[in-house]
Amino acid sequence: MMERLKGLSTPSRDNLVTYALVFAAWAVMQSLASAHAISSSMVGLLVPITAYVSLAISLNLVVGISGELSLGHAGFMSVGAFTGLVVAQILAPSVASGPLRLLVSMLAAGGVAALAGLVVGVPVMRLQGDYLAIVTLAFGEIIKNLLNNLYVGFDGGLHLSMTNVASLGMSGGKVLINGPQGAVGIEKLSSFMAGMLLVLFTLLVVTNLVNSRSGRAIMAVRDNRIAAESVGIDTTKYRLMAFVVAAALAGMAGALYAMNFSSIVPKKFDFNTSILILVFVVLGGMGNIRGGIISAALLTVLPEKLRFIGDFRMLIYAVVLISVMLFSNNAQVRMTLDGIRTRLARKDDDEALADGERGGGAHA
Amino acid sequence: MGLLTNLINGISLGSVYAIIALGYTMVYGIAKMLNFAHGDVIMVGGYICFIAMNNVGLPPVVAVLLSIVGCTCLGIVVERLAYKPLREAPSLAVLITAIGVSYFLQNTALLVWGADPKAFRSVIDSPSIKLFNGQLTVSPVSIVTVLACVAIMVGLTLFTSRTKMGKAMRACSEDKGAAQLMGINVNTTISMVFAIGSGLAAIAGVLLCSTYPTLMPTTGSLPGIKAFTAAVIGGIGSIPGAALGGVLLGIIEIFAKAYIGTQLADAIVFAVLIVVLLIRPAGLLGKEIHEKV
Amino acid sequence: MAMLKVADLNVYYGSIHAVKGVSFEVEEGEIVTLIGANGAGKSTTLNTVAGLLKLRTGSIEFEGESLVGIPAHKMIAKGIALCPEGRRVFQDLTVRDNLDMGAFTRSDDEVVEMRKVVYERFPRLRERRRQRAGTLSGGEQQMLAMGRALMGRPKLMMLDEPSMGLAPILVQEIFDIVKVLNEMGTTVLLVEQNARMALSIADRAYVLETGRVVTMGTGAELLQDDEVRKAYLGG
Amino acid sequence: DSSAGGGSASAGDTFMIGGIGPVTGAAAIYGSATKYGAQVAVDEVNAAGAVKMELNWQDDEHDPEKSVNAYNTLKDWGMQILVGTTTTTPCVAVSTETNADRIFQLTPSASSVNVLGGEEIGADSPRKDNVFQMCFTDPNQGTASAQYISQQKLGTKIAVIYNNADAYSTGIYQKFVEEAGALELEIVSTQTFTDDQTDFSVQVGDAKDKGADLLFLPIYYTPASLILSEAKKQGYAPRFFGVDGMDGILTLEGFDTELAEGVMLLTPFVATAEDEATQAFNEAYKAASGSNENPNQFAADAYDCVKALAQAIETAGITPDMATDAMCDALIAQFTDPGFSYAGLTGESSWSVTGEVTKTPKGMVIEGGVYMPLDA
Amino acid sequence: MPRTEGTYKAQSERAAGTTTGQRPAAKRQRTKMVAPPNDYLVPERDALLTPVLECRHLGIDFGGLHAVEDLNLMVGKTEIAGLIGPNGAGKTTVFNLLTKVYQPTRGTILLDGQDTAGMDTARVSREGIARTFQNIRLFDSLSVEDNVKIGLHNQVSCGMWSGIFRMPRYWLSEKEFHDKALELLDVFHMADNATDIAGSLPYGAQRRLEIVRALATNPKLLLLDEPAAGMNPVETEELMDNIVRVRDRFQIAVLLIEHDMDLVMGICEGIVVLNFGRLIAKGTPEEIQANPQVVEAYLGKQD
Ligand SMILES: Nc1ncnc2c1ncn2[C@@H]1O[C@H](COP(=O)(O)OP(=O)(O)OP(=O)(O)O)[C@@H](O)[C@H]1O
Ligand SMILES: Nc1ncnc2c1ncn2[C@@H]1O[C@H](COP(=O)(O)OP(=O)(O)OP(=O)(O)O)[C@@H](O)[C@H]1O
Ligand SMILES: [Mg+2]
Ligand SMILES: [Mg+2]
Repeated sequence: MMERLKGLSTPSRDNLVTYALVFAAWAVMQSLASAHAISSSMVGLLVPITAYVSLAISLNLVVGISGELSLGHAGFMSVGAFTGLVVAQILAPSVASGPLRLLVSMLAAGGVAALAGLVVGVPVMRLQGDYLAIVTLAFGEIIKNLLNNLYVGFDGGLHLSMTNVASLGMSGGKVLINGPQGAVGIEKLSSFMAGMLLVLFTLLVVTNLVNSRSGRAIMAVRDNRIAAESVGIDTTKYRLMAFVVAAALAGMAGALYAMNFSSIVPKKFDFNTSILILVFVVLGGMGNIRGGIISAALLTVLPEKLRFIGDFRMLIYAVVLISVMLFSNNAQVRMTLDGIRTRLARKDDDEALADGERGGGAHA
Repeated sequence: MGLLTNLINGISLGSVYAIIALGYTMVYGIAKMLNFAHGDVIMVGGYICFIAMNNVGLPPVVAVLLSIVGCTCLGIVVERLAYKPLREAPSLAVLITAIGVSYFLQNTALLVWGADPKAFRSVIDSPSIKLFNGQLTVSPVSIVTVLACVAIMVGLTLFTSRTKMGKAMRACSEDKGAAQLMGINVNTTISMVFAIGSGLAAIAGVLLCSTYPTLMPTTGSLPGIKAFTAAVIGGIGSIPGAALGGVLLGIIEIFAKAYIGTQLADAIVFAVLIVVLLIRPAGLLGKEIHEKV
Repeated sequence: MAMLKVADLNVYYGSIHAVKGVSFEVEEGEIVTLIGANGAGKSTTLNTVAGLLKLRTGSIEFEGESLVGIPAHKMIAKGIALCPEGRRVFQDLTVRDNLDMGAFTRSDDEVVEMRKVVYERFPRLRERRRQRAGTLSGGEQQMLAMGRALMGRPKLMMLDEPSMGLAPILVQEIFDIVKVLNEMGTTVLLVEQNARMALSIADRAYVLETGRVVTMGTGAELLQDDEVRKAYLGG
Repeated sequence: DSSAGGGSASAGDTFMIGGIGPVTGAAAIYGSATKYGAQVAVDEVNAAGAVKMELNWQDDEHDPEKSVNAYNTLKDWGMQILVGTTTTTPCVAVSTETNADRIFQLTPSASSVNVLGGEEIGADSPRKDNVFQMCFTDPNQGTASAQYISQQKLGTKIAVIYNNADAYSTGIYQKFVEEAGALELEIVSTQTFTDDQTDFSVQVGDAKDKGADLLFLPIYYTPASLILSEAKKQGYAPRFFGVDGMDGILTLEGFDTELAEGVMLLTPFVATAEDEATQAFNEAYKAASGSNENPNQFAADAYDCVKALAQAIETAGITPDMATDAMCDALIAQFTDPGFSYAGLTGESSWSVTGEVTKTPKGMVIEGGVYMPLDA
Repeated sequence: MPRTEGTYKAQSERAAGTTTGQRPAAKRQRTKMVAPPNDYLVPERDALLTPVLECRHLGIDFGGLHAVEDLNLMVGKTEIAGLIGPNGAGKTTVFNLLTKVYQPTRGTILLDGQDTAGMDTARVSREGIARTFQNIRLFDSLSVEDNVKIGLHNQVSCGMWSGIFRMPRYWLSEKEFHDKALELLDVFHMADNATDIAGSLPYGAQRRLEIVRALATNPKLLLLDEPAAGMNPVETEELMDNIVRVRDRFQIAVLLIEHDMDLVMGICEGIVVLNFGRLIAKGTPEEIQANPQVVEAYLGKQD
């Protein structure tokens, strides 16, 4: 074990910092919430934040790590959301424990979303760049459109229809998904605890994947597809891997999200939501998982904290968004940041060097 | 007759998409950015025209010109303030900024013009043309839209392939540094691209609202996305492609609504996009550019 | 008075100090060459003179006029052309359109005339005039890049490694062209890896090492210089 | 500005009224209307002096997540009673929260049965006893429309265009079809659309091709205006019949009222009514919203919500210093009291234990750009 | 005007005259070439072994252009072969055909006796062809070590699940990756740069890293496209040593494209010359330099 710790590369050390950050945030929020020391508004945001953070992490796998611009992440979220709802409802009579039901429905959501990811991914992976982006956008819209036409009822058996509630042919029971009107009367199974566990799980999957043989292959394809092929990497396989894993994780987050509200409509998971998640990723710095986590949390809270400015709220949000992009990409600012980073890195290196010497001494 | 009616409706809708798509393609082709705020410039164009006609009482032609001028200026200003500082930035940063601009325009419109939709009165105020005893009607707006679409397409094609400025735009799109070495002022050229794109957006906005007479801050969003899809179907960056893609998309949408169902029309439109891209990865008229190894 | 006078030039990429106080001069009618190992800062220097990069401190004067702060697109009008490293031809334009771009600020008649001159120099370009530049071979692209720079009829032509990746017969030819150009009255500032060839045609040369000028002299002097021979000319 | 909330509640002599509805995004018209309507009523109540109220309106962008956020923000502010939410889907989510928190909720315009909950009215969730509606529940209008059309023999071949992404529209449509079947009305064409659609050429074309002589539009006025103009374009002139969502069509800026000539609708509120209360409301609303446009039925419903609350508070003797759950119970008791009714802009309203409102819609027809009573 | 070196000096002379003196002369001894039964040419030591590469009537068209036409080519098992020709002759295209970046229009490619028809780039790499690129293609944002580990992708196995859930397999494989990568980097004295970001390396180091990465795929045949481009003569000398060393150590064949005649004539055993997509000459360096057709089309008259 010691051996392993010592062998930690910089990225692994980086990951430890991220985990520490997440645990710290969890501990702080949990204790504040249980001491009623934070506002209802903040408490209400906790679950959505965990869902968005998970989504930002998983989208980072596609956009940052795999280097593909996906504009349809919300589509997978929505597949997961509705799958989760249906599974939770079906389980309701037989499984009494709420958390267990949530867990099973989230796993099912992840599975079905992964399947959707595969169905979408196989054709999509033939394309590149902006073409891939537009096709993921199209798939997001198609998924939304299909869900807008999906009617699901449960009366002991499951009924599906693509036309209307009447054609479900239900005998009593309950309509779970009512076409464009979505689902209502959802049992609120999600909790902050579940959300944090999902964040940690997502983080674990993504960071571990990135720092493995498969992850390197994914990044190789991103950096230079032709070179990756030339060293024998099946580029389609690894692009698809990133895409499907991200879809599965998005599906789980979708289920968590949906089961936090008692009503949900397919329209919620449209292009704008996909963009919202993308904004988290880009603002946090592409491929920078920790940055994505922080920006997802901040940007979910920001519009709520801006409520005091009333009608100008969304306008200010837009201005903030543009300003941040302009600021963070400003050459002058970049240079300063670079300077700071090199200085820090140098310090890091010095430390590492010192460590190394110490280590070497011990062996001698 | 139903078929013909649907075809006419499809071409009419498609021509609106085509004009929007031409603006998209123009900006994408040269500035290499997905300008998601394009749809909102359309909306602004619609409002300017509406205000000029309804509140100021200007004649339609003047209102349209005013709207073109207004949007052109808006395009240049937005480019200068929001996009120009990002010339060296990664394309995703520009994309997100464009989305910010889109939110900004929508919410500004909301504050300035209110949430209530406006009923847009068509700029072409003559009755529908009736054929076959009134079984078939063609609205004059549709005819104007189709003509405008063709004119714009031809004009843009000639401009980019024949004129010096047009070629300079293509040079800038590839390598800004090398273009500068040729004596091309990259900033002016890109401003020009946005000016043209936004001017087209104004025309598109006026025609869109004349065909579907409602105007609100979100009016441009969905047509924007559809037109973007059209541009990709045609081969993004290709001018005739944008026109072709737009018209095809309109026809497909109307036919899908008429013969398959209004509910699935959007799914079908997007499915067609995917099928087209799978068969021709660079769109119908797009050139597939293989990276030389 | 020197045509181009660069004094104490300092250029940074972010926090990387790439050019550290370089000074040199080019007299009208000369061929001056900058040689040095990879990463010595040669391209950075040329790009800064051409206005593509911003300098931190120092001065650049062309015909007695400061070039600091003048944007790159105004250089060609002043008579300065740069044929950049790595060719950077416009991949998506045809060979002919590429050439035309080189004379962007010129009148149409001049374009036609210069095109003729370039085609004469590079018959291969005439042959391929309708081909997309992106599909040309490396050497063909280099010819195109030079041809394109010629189109603007510059007074000072800066060439960044024009012989890179060219067949021996063409290397010879490129250097011949440089000489001919020079004889026709164009002043040349040449950056080369092929130090032997460069020195043999250069009136004067500067040797750069990690962002600094370490030696200077006439081409012939440096060819004989032991240090230079050992470091840059090989056995 | 009343929306500039966020501060903590003022001393115990004022009722803290929260309001939620979209004031940005595509559904902003509905939220803005309710916001200003409610504000007018609050100002009136405060001027009258018996009850003191403070209104804090929060935006929800017509999104359940944002709506719950808005609700939590209002809770932090000290909200005691909720007027909202304006739109249905968010309202389902928020009513679950108010139910759990025991905060009394009266929605001006969220019309689906799921807002209220309860098996007996066909909802998919149990009755949330603290939630009441000011607008009709969807089903009632559908039934009433079919009966009216049948009684007056307005059409023989009927076409319907409805928004199936909208609980309101779908709800009315379903009841309409049911009742039409019972009354043996022939429905020849049924077409749907979803939000954001602006092209109605296919839907109108179908009705035209099927030879429908009456087009029933259980939808809001914005799409209705597009359908009217499309019909004109196609040279198709059936009888148009709408519901309360159609109200507002005449106030649409730039709308060619000629298009709406002869359109019939059932609505509890018409802004052009001559009565004093409506006229006064129009003026106050214009002042509050800073626009020239007349209020629509959403605004009137929100106004009535606040006024009905004020009346209930006075009648039941509720005081602002009561705990919210006690206040909630008292208001429930008051609203479900068979003797309680409220007469406002949208007519005489009373409530059942299911939370539904009972009031009579008026039949109207547009003639010469104004509403004329149908039965007159 | 005097040509760079007058003529290309014979190897022995160059070795003797060198000032650096670090070049082991023995490694650059001229190989005796023999003609196999057909008219191909391979080093004598490889004559009885299956050639690592054999192309028969290879050709590809781009539109109307016959970029490569009826090319017959053979590379012996441990040969260092040169592919030269004027710009645009089709040399890089030949590499692209061999590595299936382009599918050939005509002809057969045999790798170690096996027909590669229908294979894609990745498959060909697994079968044993590795390459570098005319314009460097590294994984710029990754570390030097990661670049090599990616080259080792098919040499070490570890599935996605093992990676995500950190099974024992993962730890074993990572150790193997690390050790092998450092071992390979060491061949080019780059182990110290293991943690540097590839894109930030100096140009020469990037070229070397590309070769290391190619070697990591455990190839039978290494294709180098203008490895000395942009290098000065001193750096080129060092590169020549490295290429020979790699061949000797890994016992593989090398086929290289280069315009630097010092390098080509210095280390290549057999050379083929292309012009307009067609083979115009093949032979030893001496034969090629004496071939008038090659002199006219490619080398230029030396005065
Ligand atoms: N865009 C850049 N960003 C950061 N550093 C750079 C950039 N371009 C060059 N450098 C660094 O600046 C220094 C000088 O580079 P430059 O390209 O000027 O060298 P050069 O002499 O032209 O070398 P070569 O012979 O390889 O062309 C090098 O250390 C290089 O790594
Ligand atoms: N994808 C392509 N489409 C069209 N023509 C091509 C393509 N790739 C290469 N060519 C043409 O094929 C010919 C051979 O090109 P190639 O790149 O193989 O030359 P090369 O011998 O490597 O030259 P250099 O030494 O300059 O690199 C050139 O004329 C080039 O223009
Ligand atoms: Mg250089
Ligand atoms: Mg080549």
